[in-house]
Amino acid sequence: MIQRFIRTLVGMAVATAVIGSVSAQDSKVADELAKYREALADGNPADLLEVKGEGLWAEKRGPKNASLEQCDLGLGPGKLDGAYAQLPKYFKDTNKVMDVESRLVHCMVSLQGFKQEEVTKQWFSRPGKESDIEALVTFIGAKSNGKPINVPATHPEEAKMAKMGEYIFYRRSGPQDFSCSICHGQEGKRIRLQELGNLTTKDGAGFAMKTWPSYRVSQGAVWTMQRRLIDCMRQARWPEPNYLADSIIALETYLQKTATGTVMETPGIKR
Amino acid sequence: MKLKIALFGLLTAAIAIPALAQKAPEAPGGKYAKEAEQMFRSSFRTDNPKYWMSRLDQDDTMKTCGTYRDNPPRKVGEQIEKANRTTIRYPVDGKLIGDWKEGEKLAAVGTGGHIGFIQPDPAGRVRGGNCYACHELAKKELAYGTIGPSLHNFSKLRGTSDDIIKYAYDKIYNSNAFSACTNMPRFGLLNWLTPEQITHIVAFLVDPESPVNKD
Amino acid sequence: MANPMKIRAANKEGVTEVKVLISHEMETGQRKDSAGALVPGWFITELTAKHNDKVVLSSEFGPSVSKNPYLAFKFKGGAKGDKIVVSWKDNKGETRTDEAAIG
Amino acid sequence: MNNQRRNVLKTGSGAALLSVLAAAGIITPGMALADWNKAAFDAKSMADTLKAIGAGTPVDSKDVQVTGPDIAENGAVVPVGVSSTLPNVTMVAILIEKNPNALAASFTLPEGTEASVQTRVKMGQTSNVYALVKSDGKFFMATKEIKVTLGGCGG
Repeated sequence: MIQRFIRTLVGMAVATAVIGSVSAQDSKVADELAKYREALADGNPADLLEVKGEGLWAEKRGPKNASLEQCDLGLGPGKLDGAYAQLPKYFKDTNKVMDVESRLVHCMVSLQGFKQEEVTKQWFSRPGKESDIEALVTFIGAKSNGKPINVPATHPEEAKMAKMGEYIFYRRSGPQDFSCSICHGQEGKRIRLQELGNLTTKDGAGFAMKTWPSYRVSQGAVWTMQRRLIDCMRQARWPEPNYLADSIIALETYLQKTATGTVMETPGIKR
Repeated sequence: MKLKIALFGLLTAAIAIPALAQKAPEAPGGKYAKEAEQMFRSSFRTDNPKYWMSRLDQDDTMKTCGTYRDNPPRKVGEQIEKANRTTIRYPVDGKLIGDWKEGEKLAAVGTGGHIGFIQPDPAGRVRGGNCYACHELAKKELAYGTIGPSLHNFSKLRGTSDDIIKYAYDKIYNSNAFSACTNMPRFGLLNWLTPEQITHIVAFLVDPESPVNKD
Repeated sequence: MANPMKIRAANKEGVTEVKVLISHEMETGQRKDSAGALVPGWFITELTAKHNDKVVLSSEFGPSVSKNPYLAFKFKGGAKGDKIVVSWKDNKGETRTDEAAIG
Repeated sequence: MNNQRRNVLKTGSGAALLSVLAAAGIITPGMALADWNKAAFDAKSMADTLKAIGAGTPVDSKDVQVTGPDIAENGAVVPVGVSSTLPNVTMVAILIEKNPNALAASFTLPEGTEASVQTRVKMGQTSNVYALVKSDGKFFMATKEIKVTLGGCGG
């Protein structure tokens, strides 16, 4: 916990340095912003959800009255430490490249006997309506805290997904000419006061990917990577891709591959 | 003033030159680009309204920019700019400078135009220019982005000539008429802002009374 | 049922610092839902912290305390292993009590 | 909270009404907000809030501090606190001038509890934030402006 906090601080110091202040006013803003983020880091509400997810993981649920403890997230049944950091990856049993969420849902369906549409209905929380998936992914993510992201995408299917993710990253459309790349394809920029990593580099993609799942204070909820990316597309004023859509998994594969080697610091907390 | 525009053009060209030196990288997606497009298109609900799905359509500029990772060779860039220059439309009364106070509001608004089921904008919500997301404008707004250049003191530095006013209008209406594959949206061409709204933002930039040009 | 709180309590040179994270919606009663209807207020009104059996803090919250409230305070005394008990009550009458040992 | 109860709480006040409500089963005794200072939390302006707390006109004091950053990256979560070096502090409170209801939270501090409390509040917009402190039975106050900034994609 304390280590995580210190790492966050160091990360912020780096981020602040990157902004490069041009005036006294700007540097004061950067200082106060760093203080703000520091204050939030000590007391991340995502920790509450992590505890809940841990309970849900072990609880016998669903028509088959089974826990998720035998779920194979890529390292073998029940092996959670570092599992999040090596996803998405190709799974032989489904013959698909799957991310943490599609794999988790697969386990809830195959091990616990839930129906997919039932279990994904509340894939993200709304005020007063909690999401099991959110809690479980927060828990699974935290089990990779301190582990390096490791998605080399060497399997041909993984390599293909990463390439398709790259295509989507640069694809422009919509009433604002947006693509992922216009905001996340260059160094040292920010939108309003939020730093934008260059997601085409290891450092940039790493800085972005290592803190997810993350508590979003503006939303009062933990966001998973699916939620993050689907919302990017909403912000681009596109329609929303379906939850667990291949195009989202492709983007994740592209980003995790680029970020490979970066040490996870999750759950994060962000604006 | 014309000189300044010319200088600006030269500068843009100078920035673009290093791109010429290197070999153009592979188009994103490589041999899977076509398959990726199909996969992307099939990621959406089939019962989405047509006008939602039309937002995934790409015109030539979008397609070409994506292919070149927003960094097209100069020749391709020139073609894009030429094609986009012909699209600019002006208000019926021909007046390119509106009310800076209206422009100030539009510059700050980042909402509007969101569709979908998760967090759509309520009907009738104003679509702003969201200028502050990328540009520094009035000094009093601390939360400005740096994706685009600072526009603080826009007309203090550039003057208030007709050329400057027209340049500001044209650039907002269709940014790609000046620099192909820029990050800046083509606000007028894509009907995000009306010509009248653009004149308000022009006023926010150019009017000596606007906070952009104070302190 | 409400989710558990996260309570951290650490003693340093005779002063115990307590940090509490609470899972609660803290709905203001002034927000409208997507259909335009006012969402009823739902927020914690009172919170009490005890060291062993002695009250060390009693608080009253309004709806402008943030969702998933955070609270930190310090009191003199308290030793490693002593019990800190935190209870809250919201405007719907729901309550929750959790405890932690001073570390 | 159902609308019925919401409405009665809005319009009604006083112990008599509460006991009627309790008798009618609308509220149970355990949830009657006996201690919660409804008048103070319902007050809109700074002056009305201070009056409802019984603080009158607090004296500005440099021994009282609003703690926390000057800038909030998002208004939904703004870390703020109160700290004071005044003696015998028995109560502290956080007030936000431009919120619909100024009072955010108040804390009663028994002997032995330090005059240093941190929490997180919502702020609708940039506003003066006040720290109110009761020391030796008298009220003191400090203020600072906290700027609430908008985020990138704008919602």
